[in-house]
Amino acid sequence: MSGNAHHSTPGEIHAPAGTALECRLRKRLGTFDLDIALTVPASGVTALFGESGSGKTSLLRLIAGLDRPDGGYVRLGERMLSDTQQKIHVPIHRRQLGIVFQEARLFPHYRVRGNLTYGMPRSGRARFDDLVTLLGIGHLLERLPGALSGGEARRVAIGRALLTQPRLLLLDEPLTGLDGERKRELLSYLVRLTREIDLPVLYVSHDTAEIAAIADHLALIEQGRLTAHGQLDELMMRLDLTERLGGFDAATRLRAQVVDHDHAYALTQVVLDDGQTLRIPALDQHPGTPIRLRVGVRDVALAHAMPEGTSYRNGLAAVIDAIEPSTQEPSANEVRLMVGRQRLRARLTRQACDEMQLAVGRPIVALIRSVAFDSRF
Amino acid sequence: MSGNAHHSTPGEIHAPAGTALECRLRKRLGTFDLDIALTVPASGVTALFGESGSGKTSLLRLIAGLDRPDGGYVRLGERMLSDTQQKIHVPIHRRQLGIVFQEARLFPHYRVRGNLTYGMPRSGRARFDDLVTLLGIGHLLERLPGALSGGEARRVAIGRALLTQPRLLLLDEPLTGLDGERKRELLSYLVRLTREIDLPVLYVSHDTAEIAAIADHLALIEQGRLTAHGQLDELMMRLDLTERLGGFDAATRLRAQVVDHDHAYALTQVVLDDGQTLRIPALDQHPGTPIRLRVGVRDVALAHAMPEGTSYRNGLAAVIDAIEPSTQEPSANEVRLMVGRQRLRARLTRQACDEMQLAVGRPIVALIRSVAFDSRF
Amino acid sequence: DRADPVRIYAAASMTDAMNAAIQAYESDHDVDIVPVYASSSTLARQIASGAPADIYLSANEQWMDWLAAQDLPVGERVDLLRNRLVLIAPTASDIAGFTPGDGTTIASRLGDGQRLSVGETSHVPAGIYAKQALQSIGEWNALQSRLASGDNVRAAMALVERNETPLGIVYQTDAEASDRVKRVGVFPDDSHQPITYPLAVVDPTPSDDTEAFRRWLAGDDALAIFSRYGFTPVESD
Amino acid sequence: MLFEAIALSDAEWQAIILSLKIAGSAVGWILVPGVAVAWLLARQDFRGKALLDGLLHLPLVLPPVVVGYLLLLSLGRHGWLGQWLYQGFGLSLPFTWQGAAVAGGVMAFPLLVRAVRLSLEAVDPKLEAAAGTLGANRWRVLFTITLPLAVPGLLTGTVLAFARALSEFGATITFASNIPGETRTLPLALYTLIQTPGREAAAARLCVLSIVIAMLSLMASEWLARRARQRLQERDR
Amino acid sequence: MLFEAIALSDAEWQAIILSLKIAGSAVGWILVPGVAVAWLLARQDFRGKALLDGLLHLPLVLPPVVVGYLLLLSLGRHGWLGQWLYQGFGLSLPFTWQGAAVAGGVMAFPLLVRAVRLSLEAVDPKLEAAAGTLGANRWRVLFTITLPLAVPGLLTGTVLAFARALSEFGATITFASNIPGETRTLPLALYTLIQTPGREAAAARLCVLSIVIAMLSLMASEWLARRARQRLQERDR
Ligand SMILES: Nc1ncnc2c1ncn2[C@@H]1O[C@H](COP(=O)(O)OP(=O)(O)OP(=O)(O)O)[C@@H](O)[C@H]1O
Ligand SMILES: Nc1ncnc2c1ncn2[C@@H]1O[C@H](COP(=O)(O)OP(=O)(O)OP(=O)(O)O)[C@@H](O)[C@H]1O
Ligand SMILES: [Mg+2]
Ligand SMILES: [Mg+2]
Repeated sequence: MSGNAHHSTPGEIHAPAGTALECRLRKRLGTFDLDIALTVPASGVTALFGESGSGKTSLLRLIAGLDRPDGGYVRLGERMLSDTQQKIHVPIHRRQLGIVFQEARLFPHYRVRGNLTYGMPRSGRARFDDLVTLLGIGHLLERLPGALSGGEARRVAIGRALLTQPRLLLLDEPLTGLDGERKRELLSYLVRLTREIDLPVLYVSHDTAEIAAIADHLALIEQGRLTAHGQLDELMMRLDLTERLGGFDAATRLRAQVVDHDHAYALTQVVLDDGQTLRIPALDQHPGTPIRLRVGVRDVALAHAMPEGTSYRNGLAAVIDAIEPSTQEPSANEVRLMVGRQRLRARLTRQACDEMQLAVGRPIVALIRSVAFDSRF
Repeated sequence: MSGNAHHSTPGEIHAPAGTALECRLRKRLGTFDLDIALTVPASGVTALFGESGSGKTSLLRLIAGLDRPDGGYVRLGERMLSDTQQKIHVPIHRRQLGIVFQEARLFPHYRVRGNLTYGMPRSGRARFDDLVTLLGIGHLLERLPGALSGGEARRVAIGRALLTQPRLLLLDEPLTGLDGERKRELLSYLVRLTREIDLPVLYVSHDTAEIAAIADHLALIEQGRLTAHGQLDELMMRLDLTERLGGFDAATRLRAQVVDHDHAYALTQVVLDDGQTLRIPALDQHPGTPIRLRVGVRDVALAHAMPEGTSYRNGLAAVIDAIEPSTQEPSANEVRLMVGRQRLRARLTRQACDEMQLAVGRPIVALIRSVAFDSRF
Repeated sequence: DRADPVRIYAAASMTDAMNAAIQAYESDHDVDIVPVYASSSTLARQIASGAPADIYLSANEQWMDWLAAQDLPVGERVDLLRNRLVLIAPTASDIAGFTPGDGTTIASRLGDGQRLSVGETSHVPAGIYAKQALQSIGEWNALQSRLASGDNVRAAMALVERNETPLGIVYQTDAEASDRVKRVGVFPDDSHQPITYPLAVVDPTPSDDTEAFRRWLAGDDALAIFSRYGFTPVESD
Repeated sequence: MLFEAIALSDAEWQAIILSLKIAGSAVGWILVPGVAVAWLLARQDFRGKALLDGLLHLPLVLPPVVVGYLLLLSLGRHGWLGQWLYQGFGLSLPFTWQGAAVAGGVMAFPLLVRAVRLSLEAVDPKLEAAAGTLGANRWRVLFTITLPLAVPGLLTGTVLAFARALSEFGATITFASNIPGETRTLPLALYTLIQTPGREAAAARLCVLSIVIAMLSLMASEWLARRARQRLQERDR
Repeated sequence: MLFEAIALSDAEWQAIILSLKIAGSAVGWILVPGVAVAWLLARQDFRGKALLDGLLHLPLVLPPVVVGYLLLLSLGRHGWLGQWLYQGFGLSLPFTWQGAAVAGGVMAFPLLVRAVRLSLEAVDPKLEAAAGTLGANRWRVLFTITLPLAVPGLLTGTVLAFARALSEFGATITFASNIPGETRTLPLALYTLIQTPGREAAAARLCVLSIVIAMLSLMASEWLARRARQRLQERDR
């Protein structure tokens, strides 16, 4: 796309293969100044994380075409959606974006069914029933939005956006007001959706557990600027971001492969790439399936050797890679371990570090409780 | 109040000492049927928990006087707010309730300052500045609500309700859309508020971590009916509710007392009522202060004896009180321990239970990592 | 199937009399007469703009003159009827009868702050005549600021009927039709221009029916009917 | 006896039917342009917006007779627009019921536009934006979101316009004349009676008739509006 | 020369000032009752609501002259209400500018009520409820939430009412008569000129004057409305 050649940072022009959305946007709102360049990979969920008022919604609005940027461009795949220099501004309805707003914004004069089908192409019918069931709104189809509870309205708004079969999903805190179970179901549905039909998602959320569960990529926004951007796993390993990603129950994700199931105990055995194994709560996956395991930094204890007579079933031989004072918790150190070629983070009190005489390069056993694995996503 | 004598359940009439709100309400909304009798203790936070559409908002609306009940009454302290039999219906503005709605509902034609002071009595001025600082909305005071971000609007709504100096706070998912740090600050402010001026709070939330952090009492609502009600700690110990309270990272709260601070390691030593001690991240409390410690069921490991050479610094001598299969996690058992006269819950894989040959009545050591303590509230 | 109707554009104050005349005419002629009533000025302007009128009956000469000046084929003009200007009071009024200009002044019959109702003296025909009459009996200056003028005679009379004004100046025909007013006096005929109702055919190619009806209107049968409503025939002087 | 007293005369029926026909067509022809103009004024910014806004209020600001006169000047057979209409389409508006509908429509136009505009401005643009993100183009947004949500204003505007057209007198009698069976609507018939001394009873009958018709149309619109509101009713009424 | 052609005559000035005074007082006296009635109709349910709604639309539905006549019947010095007003307060409405203001106000009333009602109905009851929970009683809610949010309707209603009162003719001339310096407003002066042959130029002058005044008041209201809207503008316009 030669049309971009005039943009100031030519290095960013040739979007890396697999980029769904590329944008570089400037916008002034009162005293607030947004200036962000962002790429959203073609598959997977990109989380937009930042404190309240940092500019997340403003960015989404610019991408959606609800506001016009003061300068910059938005490109979706091969298509230029906005470009202030070329004076391009594709109208909202031709952008093929699915949007869930921070408020439900249901049409008060349409029944729930009408709201859901408003933007649904004919081909969407097949998914309608499934989605309605998943959202648990089957009994509400003939209601008017005025008679819905907060969470019900939110679910309809999500359904409405998903049924448009968009090329990109923009979700602005979509799951607020939903209860735990439903949230989990919807999150895993979203994950499946993005994987199955390669639908890129830009996902705004303040809920770090939600992001950790769903996101592949993370964009960190502070006061209208992008301050970090990349693979979620990578960012989580960066000790310098610990403070900024403070809300996150800091965690590591380990790559592993399903080996075997123990049906009696409802456990699954998985193997890491260096051959060590772990027992985790049963997964419904075939042996050989690659999976990711999320391990919270507070769920990893260290020992010089695997202790006897305890409830611990998982001990991973590891080597200490780095030790730094925690910026989140004054009493603790953040410890980075190498397990084979993967990194694993643990948080210990400084007292424990001293008493155990931990030092970089020393071998150690990482104790992880089976029940600590969050395998639900 | 003899006026209640005609109500069908005389046993509930004489509100227990320290009851702020007592109500018994019936209301039909379309096909939905609400029928709930609830008492809210005079101090502390009572959480209303239930899945989306279970009737939480409807109950709050009835208490606030926004809807008229089909039958029943609401009494706040000595004052009857609604009574269908006595044909009492105190208008909304004379109920002295502070309400945060599920949506922000700011007045679009008042600036933020005007919204905040709308219901503020003269005596509220003293708190104004503090609250504004706490909410981080100082720079927004001269803005109109149309120019606020979602989270900013929500904070203003909270401030507005808190500044009315109400006799009871009704909060309907007040913290959705707020980021982690702010959420924590607000939660601890709310806790302080309720403790200091004995302001009872009815708190609707889907966020179990939030509830666990703030609530003293829990009311569980399912399909318009109250299915459990009581001290949060008590309910959390009830293994039969584990499934219904599924969303909660099941946890125990231990009563303890501050003994000493270790400033070098930023640790605090606390003592349980049976004399055993724990080391936890530093607390800003004087020795002798009674505190509560929240211990997640997944954060408690068991050992026959305190293991050597590990990062564990806390081991509590305990006795196994009960073992039941977990309803939340098929691979696990829920184990209830007695530590002195306090109960403590742990969750282990069934395999670990079998291999360790755990049995009711056996002594055991409960291992709890110092970093696992959530002492921030 | 009947021939085209004859449309007569007549001043609104003629309504009842003209309706009666038409009814009589239609009863022994096989023709459809359509009366169109409005103020003379409105009718004149409409005819000037091409209204489908066959005959125009104006309540004063001014508008007939104006129409004739509009470069329109206004046919032969006949002064059809006369009317008189009278002073009226509510039926229950105790004002004794008198002849205006003959000693007793109208002003002396009006109480403090009371008004004399008339048609608007600049354009309503009855008002124009009233002004002339008041001028000629020398009361115009005294009464000019004490007039209550309506936009037609009927409105002026309504004020007297409702006893809002103790006196009013209207046509003889109006005074006779209402039983809520009584005649207090009649203005001398020479105190104002003669009140004539000119009639003219305004259709450039009048049909036979039109001509016949016009002739009938000027005839004795019609005059008899109009007299019943208080009009007087134009003396052939 | 009573029945006869209540039963309507042919002339009365004629006037009623004519009135309904004329007011109905008046509203009919201004509805689409009225909504379009209201939408323009509510949602677009353009040069000359203030001028357009001012122009369309003229019928409200000028006395109806003046509006009728201006209509006669422009749409009369000798008027610049009327000439074009007549030569191009053989359409002649003055002195026809279509002309009366035009007069009623012109007088009612500002009321319609104002009410619709007010409602359009109250429609939450957030919902329109949401519809846009669901792939609806401008027209679909207009017809599925904006207009349905502006129903209260559409109803109010329509009923105001209908009532105004139904009661229209000054512009109609000036532009379309007072022709029985063609343009003599209820208010014109009423006027004709009022002009005639002694016809108060008949006038009162027509007055009551007008009121009844207006009340019926008002109640119908209220009922529709109530239904529309009830559908959208949220929990906080 | 040119200046003289443009300069207004004393009579014109008088008519303008009188018109503004009368239209201004008309709007002034109906504003509070109009808003109150609109609020009643928008927010309350009571017996006879449909009747009240119908009654207040009467001035819209009846020809103005009829309304003027009905006013004379009730508010004239001998009318049932007028008698009471006169004996109790020495207040006499016919033939006074106050009477003209009453006539204008009555004619404008339905327009005001309709517009305000429309806006009141569009005010989100959720905000009113929220104000209630903050301790505001009905009155405070009304004055701090409901009315400020209904400003677009208040403005529209006021400007419609003002325009209507400014152009009021039929009811005014019937009830308050056409008295120079007292009740001869612009439309009455304009009407008088139109009805006088040969005064077209003077009529056109007044017509333009009316238009200018109306345009100015419209533009002022538009400007106020725009300001009010801009304040509330959310991000989705
Ligand atoms: N007007 C109405 N007509 C019919 N059903 C209604 C009406 N209002 C509410 N409901 C139903 O009542 C139930 C309770 O609603 P409520 O708003 O109290 O739920 P909630 O517990 O607050 O849920 P959420 O967490 O989603 O806000 C819901 O199932 C809702 O659909
Ligand atoms: N019209 C405006 N005028 C002035 N400031 C504005 C305007 N609109 C938005 N802002 C400011 O821009 C900043 C970014 O707003 P935005 O809605 O993008 O935040 P956000 O990251 O979505 O926050 P939240 O998580 O609270 O929804 C906020 O500080 C907000 O106050
Ligand atoms: Mg936002
Ligand atoms: Mg709710």
